Amino acid sequence: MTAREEAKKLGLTDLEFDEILKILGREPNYLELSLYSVMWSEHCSYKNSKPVLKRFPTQGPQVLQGPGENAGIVDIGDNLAVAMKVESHNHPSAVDPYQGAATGAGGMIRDIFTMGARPIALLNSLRFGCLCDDRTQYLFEEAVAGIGDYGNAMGIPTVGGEVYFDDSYKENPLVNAMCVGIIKHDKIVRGKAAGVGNSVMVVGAATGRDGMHGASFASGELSDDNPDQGSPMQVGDPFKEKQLMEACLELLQNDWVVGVQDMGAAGVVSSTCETAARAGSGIELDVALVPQRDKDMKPHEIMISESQERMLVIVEKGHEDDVKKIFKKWDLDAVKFGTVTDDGMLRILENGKVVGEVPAASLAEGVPIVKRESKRPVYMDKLQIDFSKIPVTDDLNEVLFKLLDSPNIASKAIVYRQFDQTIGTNTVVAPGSDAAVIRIKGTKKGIAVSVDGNGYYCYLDPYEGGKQIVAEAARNLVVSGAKPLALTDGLNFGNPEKPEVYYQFEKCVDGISEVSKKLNIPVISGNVSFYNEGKFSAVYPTPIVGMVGVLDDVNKHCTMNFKKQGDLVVLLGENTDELGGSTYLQEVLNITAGPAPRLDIELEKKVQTCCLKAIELGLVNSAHDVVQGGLAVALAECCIAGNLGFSGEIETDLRPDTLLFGEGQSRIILSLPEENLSVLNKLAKEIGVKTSVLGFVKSGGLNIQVKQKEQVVGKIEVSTERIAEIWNNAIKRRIEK
Amino acid sequence: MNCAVIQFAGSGGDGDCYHVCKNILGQPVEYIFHKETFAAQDFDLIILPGGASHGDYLRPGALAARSKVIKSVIDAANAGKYILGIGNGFQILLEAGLLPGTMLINKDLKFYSEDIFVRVENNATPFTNLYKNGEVIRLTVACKYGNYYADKKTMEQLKTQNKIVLTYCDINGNAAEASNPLGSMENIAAIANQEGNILGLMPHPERCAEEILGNTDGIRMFQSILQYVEGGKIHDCSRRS
Amino acid sequence: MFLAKVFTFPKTGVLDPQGSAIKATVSNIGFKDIQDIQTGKYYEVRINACDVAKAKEIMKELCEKVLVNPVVEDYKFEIMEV
Amino acid sequence: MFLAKVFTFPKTGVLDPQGSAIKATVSNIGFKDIQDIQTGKYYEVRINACDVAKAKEIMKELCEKVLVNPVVEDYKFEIMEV
Ligand SMILES: Nc1ncnc2c1ncn2[C@@H]1O[C@H](COP(=O)(O)OP(=O)(O)O)[C@@H](O)[C@H]1O
Ligand SMILES: [Mg+2]
Repeated sequence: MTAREEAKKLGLTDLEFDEILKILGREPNYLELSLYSVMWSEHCSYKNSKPVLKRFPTQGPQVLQGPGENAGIVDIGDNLAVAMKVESHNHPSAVDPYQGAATGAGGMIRDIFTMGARPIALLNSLRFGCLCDDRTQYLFEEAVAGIGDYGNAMGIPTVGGEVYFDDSYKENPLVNAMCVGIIKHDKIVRGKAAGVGNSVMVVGAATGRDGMHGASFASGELSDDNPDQGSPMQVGDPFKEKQLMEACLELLQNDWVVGVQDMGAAGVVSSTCETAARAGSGIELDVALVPQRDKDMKPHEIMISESQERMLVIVEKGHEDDVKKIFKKWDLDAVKFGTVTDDGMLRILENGKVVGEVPAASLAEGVPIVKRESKRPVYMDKLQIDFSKIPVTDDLNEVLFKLLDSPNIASKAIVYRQFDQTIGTNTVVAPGSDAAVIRIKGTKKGIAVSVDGNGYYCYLDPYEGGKQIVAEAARNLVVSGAKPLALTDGLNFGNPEKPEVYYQFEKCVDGISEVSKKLNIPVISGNVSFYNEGKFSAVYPTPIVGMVGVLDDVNKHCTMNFKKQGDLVVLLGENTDELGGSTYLQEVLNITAGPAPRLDIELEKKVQTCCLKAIELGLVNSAHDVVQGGLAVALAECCIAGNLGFSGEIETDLRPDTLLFGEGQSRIILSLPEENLSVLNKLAKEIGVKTSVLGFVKSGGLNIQVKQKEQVVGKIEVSTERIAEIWNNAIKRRIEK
Repeated sequence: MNCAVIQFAGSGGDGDCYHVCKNILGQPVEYIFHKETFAAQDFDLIILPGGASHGDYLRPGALAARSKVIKSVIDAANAGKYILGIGNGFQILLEAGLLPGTMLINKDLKFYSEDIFVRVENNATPFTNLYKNGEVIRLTVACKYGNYYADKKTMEQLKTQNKIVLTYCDINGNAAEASNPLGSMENIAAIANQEGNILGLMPHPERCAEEILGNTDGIRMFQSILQYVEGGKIHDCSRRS
Repeated sequence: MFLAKVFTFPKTGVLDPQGSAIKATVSNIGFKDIQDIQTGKYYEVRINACDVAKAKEIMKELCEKVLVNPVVEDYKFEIMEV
Repeated sequence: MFLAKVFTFPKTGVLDPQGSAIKATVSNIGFKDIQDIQTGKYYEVRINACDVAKAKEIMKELCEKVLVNPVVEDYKFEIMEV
């Protein structure tokens, strides 16, 4: 076979092969080709997405580390900072949901402690097909168990996440993990191989043939004849990773550590070429020195294996034994297998003999960027309908029951109960409210974190959907009393070679960028996962956003549950005439139709400013944003969470179903003692936000009367007990056989 | 009161116990690494923390119970020191033979993390003397293997000797299947050894010791031990942080 | 009635973290002659079937659909009449 | 070198939550002929020993000290030279 044919078999294009010839000035050997094939795969190189990702705003006085490192870092004051990142493990999770999800969480955690930060919280974002399907139930239960077992064994609390079910994810579920760590400004470590003569070491687990070509696997569509599925699945070892984490955090206290990099996708090759490229240096290494678990491994196998729980460590020459000593304490190996050079080459030896040699930067950054065609999908225009033709449902109680019974709206306690939420004794607000709140020991501060996405909105309108998810993530932090600081994104899309998919990708990024810029919440890290496709179509375009915010006084955090009978319930923002994209249309009336709700960024900003201020001033007892299911569901959630009720009359020009179940943006429900109303109104007026009193908190049930010109045109009258029962058991009911 | 927190390989709750002893209780506390030994006379209270030592491989607590430090723990127990095993620490005590019985996987086979209610069955212990008998308190559980099991004879002994210290119950103190999500025999949440100086419990009192975390029911367990050791000195320190 | 004894074990090349951790502990506590430990699962299944062939068929399906994770595990079973 | 195959299984009368749960699931998904499922563990241990007797002795100690939980498990092993 010629080298060109071999290249093709490894997934490299003709153009890419020509580029390699140009770089090397000769034909690459098989080892070298393997390196290019994994490093130039979409998963490692971002060749399809790089130009678009440049549109993200990534700067701000609070940003200490933007995209380009293992994780982004944002300042929270007091010499402290938060490191965070999202990562996907979609394809492995489709093959083995338990191990796929577990190793996804594991890789994410490594990215955080690699920066020198101690992981303090995990979140996740999950998408599956309809729960009516047996395979989906299996994927769902196993993925949740995998994430749980890994995080639980690591001793890191899982404090948040999201789960959605939709047929579009049936064959290609999405499993994204997010990790948040805390670090002192002066302890930040970067992934750099600097200083000629310094030692390059591999620490942690031995290398086996696991997940060979995993990076390329993640860069193609799932299919039954995928050859990569023949190579062993990566199996997570949370115990080893816990030891590795403690060892690394101990190691990183020393100033003779030059750089550290996680060995994730494309293991040895990606970590060595990326650290060298960042420092503008080269690395010479001997694969025979890498501890091996399997027999007779070939140089290319050692270079591209994706065995988990390993790290690359670069230390000043002479400190190798210090490294070994630390790792021995944690029962881990640390072996020197290379040296930093100044010639920019990644030189690979086997028992002292050179077996491959390529410019390190060419692997890390030299991929020819692919310019993709982008085309507005025709379905977008077809999904616009005239809502006035849809009759208003008479039995609004029944609609509410159905919505609360939708797995996408129902309680996710059955999921997060499987995650240790409180280890670390920092969890102030556990899963179940809008955002998690975590106190920072030794300070008065807290942080709030949330992860949000809405594939359905993004499907109906990628640009508005992109805008909406940033706004929603920020709103979730704000209702918890935190000021949003920065975000990390996970961009899950179909095959980028399809112009319609690329259009969705571009527009979502534009939407995210727009709101992130206007709300001053820069993007500091992220991940792109393409080729998420079933047999017939791509998954919904599913960008997700993980966001962190700060509370200067963690005692002033706020939660969504109604707290006191007699409290007034006030709406910040305005009800709008938007029914498109609602869960009501989609799941109750079976109408998939847009437009998705519009986001007015200026209004959103004002609503958030007002809410945050009201919480800081201690005016309110609860705050909750209105999202899926609209106003009625939001009120129901406040009642269920507080085991209280609500009674109110709402005067409106809107259809009662639009008022109750429409998903218009920029709305927040507050509850507060009556005597605080005037201060709130004054505040809202100054900022320019509308407030309206919806009713008051009472015991017993949820009663809403919708009135037009004093006439009752619709009502909801249900007991809190009943709606709680439905909402709590919706998922359980479906998976219990 | 001199406290020690053992760090087993893979312990996750060691920092939480250390924090409570030091910052909430205000007592001197030291970590002891599992590869080390210690002298019984140096400590009054020895805590085996929660987490997943050795990744819960083989059986939870099984591998940790074979650590070097365990010999010192046994010596300390024999010397009458107070030993508190929480969650995984309880499992280690069982595997080390310091407490009778074993833990099976939870009845629904899943990890279970939530606040639950327990009833104080015996307050005449060094660990519970600041609670009332029959009192219902709220604590956090977080475990996959919290389904306590013992053979008939052991169970009889535990009962007749009054060594069942806490049991799962509902908010009113009634035992019911629904309030025992782990499935443990006789609703057992905590047991003590015959001599009464060793307590193993599945819920995590150290996570319920501060107002900001929304629950202070657990701090009294630590205060009980302090009072027992130092005789009569009780301070309400739950509000400090 | 038939009794099937099923063993599962990690596929070749697949990591067995549990086995390695147990091996490390037993070495530490003085079992010097233990070279390697691999962990798997064991099931005893009682089946109503008219003959061995039928029982085998049921077991194969049960293993593949429920008991075994084919991505990371291999399995074997033995069947006897009881 | 010897290879020991070790099986553990629940003692008579001891609850086997995993077995019961799997049994319930398989009945629900249509395995009507499965009467009972019991779960245990399976280990393959490689031992350096001069003869079978010695290997047996080591294995017995290993099972009793580490691999088996005597409160709830019984065990058996087979040894072969490899
Ligand atoms: N969608 C994105 N938005 C912002 N930054 C991104 C995005 N995707 C990737 N990045 C950045 O590119 C770098 C490489 O990402 P990635 O390959 O996912 O990391 P890893 O090597 O840990 O898998 C990281 O610094 C990441 O933060
Ligand atoms: Mg919300």
